[in-house]
Amino acid sequence: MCLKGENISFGYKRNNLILNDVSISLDRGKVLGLIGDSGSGKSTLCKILAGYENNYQGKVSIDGKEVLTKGYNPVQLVFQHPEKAVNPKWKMKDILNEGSNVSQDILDSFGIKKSWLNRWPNELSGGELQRFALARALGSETRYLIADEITTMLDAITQAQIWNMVLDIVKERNIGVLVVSHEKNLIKKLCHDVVYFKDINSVRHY
Amino acid sequence: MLDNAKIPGFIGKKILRLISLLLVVSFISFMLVQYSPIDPVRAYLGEMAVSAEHKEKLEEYWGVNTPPQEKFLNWAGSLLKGDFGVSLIYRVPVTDVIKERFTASLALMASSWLISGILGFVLGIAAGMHKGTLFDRAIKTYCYILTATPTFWLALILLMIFSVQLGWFPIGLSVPIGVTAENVTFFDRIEHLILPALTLSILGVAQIAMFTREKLIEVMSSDYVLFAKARGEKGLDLVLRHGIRNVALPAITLQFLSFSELFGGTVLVEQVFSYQGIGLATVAAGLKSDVPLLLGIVLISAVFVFVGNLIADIIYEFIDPRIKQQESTI
Amino acid sequence: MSTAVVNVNRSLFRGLNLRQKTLLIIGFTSLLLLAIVVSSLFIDGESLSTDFGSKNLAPSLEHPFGTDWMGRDMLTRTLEGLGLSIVIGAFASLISAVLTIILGLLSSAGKTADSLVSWLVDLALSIPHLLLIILISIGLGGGAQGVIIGVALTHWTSLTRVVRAEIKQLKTQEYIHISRNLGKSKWWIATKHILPHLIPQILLGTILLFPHAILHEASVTFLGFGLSPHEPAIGIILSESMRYLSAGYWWLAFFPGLSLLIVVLAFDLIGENLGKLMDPKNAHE
Amino acid sequence: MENKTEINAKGKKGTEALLKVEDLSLSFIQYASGLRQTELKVICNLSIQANRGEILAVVGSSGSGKSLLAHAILGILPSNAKLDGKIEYDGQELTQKNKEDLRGKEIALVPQSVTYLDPLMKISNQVIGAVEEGKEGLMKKLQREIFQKYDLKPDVERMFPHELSGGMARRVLVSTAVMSSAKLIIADEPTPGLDEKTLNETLSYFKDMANKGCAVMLITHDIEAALKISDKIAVFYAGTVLEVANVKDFKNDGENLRHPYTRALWNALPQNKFQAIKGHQPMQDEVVDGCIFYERCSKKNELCSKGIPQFKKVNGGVVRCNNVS
Repeated sequence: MCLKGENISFGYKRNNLILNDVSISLDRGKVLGLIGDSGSGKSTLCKILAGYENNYQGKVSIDGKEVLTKGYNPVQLVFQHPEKAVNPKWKMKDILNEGSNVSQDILDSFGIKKSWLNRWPNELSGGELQRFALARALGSETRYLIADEITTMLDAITQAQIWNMVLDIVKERNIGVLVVSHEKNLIKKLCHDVVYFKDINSVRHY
Repeated sequence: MLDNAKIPGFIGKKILRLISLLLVVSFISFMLVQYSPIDPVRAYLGEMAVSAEHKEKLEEYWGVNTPPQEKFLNWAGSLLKGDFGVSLIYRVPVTDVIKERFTASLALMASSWLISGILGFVLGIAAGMHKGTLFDRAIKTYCYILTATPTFWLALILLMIFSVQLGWFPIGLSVPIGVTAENVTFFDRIEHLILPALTLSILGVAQIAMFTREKLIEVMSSDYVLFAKARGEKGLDLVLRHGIRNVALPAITLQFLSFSELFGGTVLVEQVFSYQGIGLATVAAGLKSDVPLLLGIVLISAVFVFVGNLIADIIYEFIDPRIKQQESTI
Repeated sequence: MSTAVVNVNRSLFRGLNLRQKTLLIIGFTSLLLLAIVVSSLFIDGESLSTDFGSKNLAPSLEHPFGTDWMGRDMLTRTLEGLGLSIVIGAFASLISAVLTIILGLLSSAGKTADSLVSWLVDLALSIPHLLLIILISIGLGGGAQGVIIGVALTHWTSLTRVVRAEIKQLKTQEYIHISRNLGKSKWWIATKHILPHLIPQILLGTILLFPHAILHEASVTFLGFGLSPHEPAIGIILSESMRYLSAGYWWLAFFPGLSLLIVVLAFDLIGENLGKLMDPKNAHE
Repeated sequence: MENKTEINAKGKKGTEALLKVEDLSLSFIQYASGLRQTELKVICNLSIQANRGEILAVVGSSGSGKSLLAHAILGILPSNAKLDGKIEYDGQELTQKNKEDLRGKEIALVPQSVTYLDPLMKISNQVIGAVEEGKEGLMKKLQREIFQKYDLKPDVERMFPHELSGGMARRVLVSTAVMSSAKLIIADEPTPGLDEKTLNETLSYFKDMANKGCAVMLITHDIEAALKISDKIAVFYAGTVLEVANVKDFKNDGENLRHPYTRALWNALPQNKFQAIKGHQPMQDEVVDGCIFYERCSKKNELCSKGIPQFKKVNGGVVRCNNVS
């Protein structure tokens, strides 16, 4: 039961690799932290694991099987800037239910108010939008969640609110989480295990 | 800034591109003219009366009965040897017509291109600096009106005012009538050049001025100008130090990209002022079905536009360091 | 720092805010254009009949635009010419919009298709626009239809470029990727995510094509291609006026050209203001 | 707010106020889709002061309008901004004219990223800035000295901004402020996404400046970074400052903190309890009558819903809360 990326290399230009032979594995039910300097290729790795970027070398698999490109991807990625992750011409309720109908339970646990559903994205704050993005990503078929700096733009209280909710849901549904952040304290608090991502090349567990 | 390793590849790519472009353009234009209901024999003969035998010979020469593909290959084959055929209306080789006419037009296009470029840039900077003021609004309105002005109409108006009413300039022809080519003075040429060049310059100002204005406003609201202000820079110095530096390259690039419109404008202006340039030849070739000349002009104008784009590309790829900045932030 | 505040006060003072002003401009100019088209339709042949008793008259109350050498009222001729111009402009813009949509969809289908579209755009832009219209109209055997089709077939490039760039930009949006990861098909994404962004752009782009198409039609006609001399096109009127310039009949060229300018300007204004309504980012200017 | 000596425990550094901001409000007039006009209140009734030789951190969430405070002080707001309130520098009221005269000389800004440098200008020219004729030589020398001090190699002078690495960019940006010999340094999010080493290095530059007698205003969303070097911390919430606390108040469960929001913020940090309170920060277009924290406050009473509580001096800090004494 695990999401694996093996020997992944990636670069926009041939002689300038962003990722060089990186391997990572994430078990279901586990929360794994990923720390690294800015520009070290963390976000790119996230995109590759979630199937956003296909032009890489190496292999991404779930339980040994390759991830299908069609249909609902059991690996869902949530980004740093929620306002970019929503279509500005859609109402919030359409955004929320794009993947599957999000249950009332999830809405309640994320503290999403009914009145927000009829608003446009630009009428909500970043913290509120991020709740929508997470609720949307945590559909019933989601097995792995990749959280790329999802609370970096938010204040500490909202950060705590969001992570406490996510951790509850993840635990209940046995979802594996990859937490990317440059904030060591946050990673320490959230994760069972941490991976340190050095410039390129090596990945170190500690 | 020059990245030397990139140059050979760049040049190679561009040459290939030009060749493939010319090939396709010549093929399509040839086929367009080929399948048009125009009869080249009749066009050639005009009102002349000839014997049936002579006509048959001509038909053979023009290949009326050969399949179009073959004709195209024949034509393209002679093109490669530098033979563009003989112009039907001027009865001289197409290359000669183009050489003479294009040189005349080049003087017209180059002068108006320069004037409109410089004037447009200055107006754009001035308007952008005083954004929102009456002065800015005046320039903006002026540019709006200019973009909506038919080129040939403006030419007509200028002709009416300066040639007909005031009599300052001759009414037509790029050289005086009845004077042999070697007796045409430099002054004569200039005199006939002024009004057409003026028309094109006035109209050419609009696009570059509007672009420069927008770009300057964009630059002036950028983070780096904000920071420069925070460091005490202001007024004209600020615009000179940061504004012009950042606006100039895109503006010059745009001006090089405008060769296509410049050519179109020349055609219209030459028609009004009877300026003996490539534009008049184009219209004559089109109206009188001078197929070899028309095709020659199409090809030469394609090269002309290509050169403009090429220079713009060079500026973009090799001179402007910002492009690399964008690449590095991906 | 206080300019914006002053602006607000001033427009309050005038009783109209920017939104109302913008709407008013759009309404007024549209009405003007509509009036021109309608009146050109209702002009009967009689007012255009020759009347040699009143030829070459300078502008007066009876003939605000003067009369020509056959005694025809220039205002009537101009109106009819403008009507024709607008109709041709509309036709060309519509064809261009349809072509743009087709090519836009094609370019979003895949990499090869996209390069094909980009190649087509480059090809069409490689010859000076005016020359391309002339070439196409000759290829179609000249005449009115040659010019109209020539104008219609050559104005899709700019809009296609815009749409293609927009599609490209949209496709890199995170919410599009997310949609794909949520299991949505390409078709679903194209219709639900991409199209709603493109439709306003295409509409606006189509309106902004009008002025170009009108000016090109008039230019090509002026040069003598296409429309026959008895058609009441602005290009024809102006090219005829050339013969009478040295006689001092300035009104033959002045008013028809000015009217054309105003029509073109009106379309620009409508497009500009609609754009402001849709994307108010720069409305502070 | 005249009592500095009792606020500042150190008391030795001659801590009179260099910058005083009183009751500052800032709003924008904007056009929304369809050109409907809206007024966006970004800052309301904000008061703070920055003292000589001290670092004042203004801490609040990203995108909450803190940067605009810096822009307001420098007089570089966009034209559709509406500013109310009073800003005083060295006892003198800052008008737009004053701001224009003082910025770059007395007041310097350290921006957040290289996008604040002209992409087409060489680094040395930018660090030196626009100087009067005849002074270039002197400034050049000064710039070389500063570069040496910040460990910037001579070839950096000829680079363009996009060629700088993250750490180099940081040092270049700081050196622009050092060049100016300004007395008030405003650093606007100077540490985004930095690794720990560069972060500490950058912070130490600001500490240096304060030690030399400058007043430093550090605008950041990173409380942890702020705590490392600041003397006082102003807590920014929904467009205003709710509390100005001393750094030493941030400890344990935050029992020394005065405002319930500050305490909640402290306890929400991952290194502390990681505990969240309910509710949301009000949106910028929401009109709040009483205390802006009313909805989320556990101690609220009727008084709190009527009017914004006034500043009170409590225990060496200031706070806007009715329930503290």
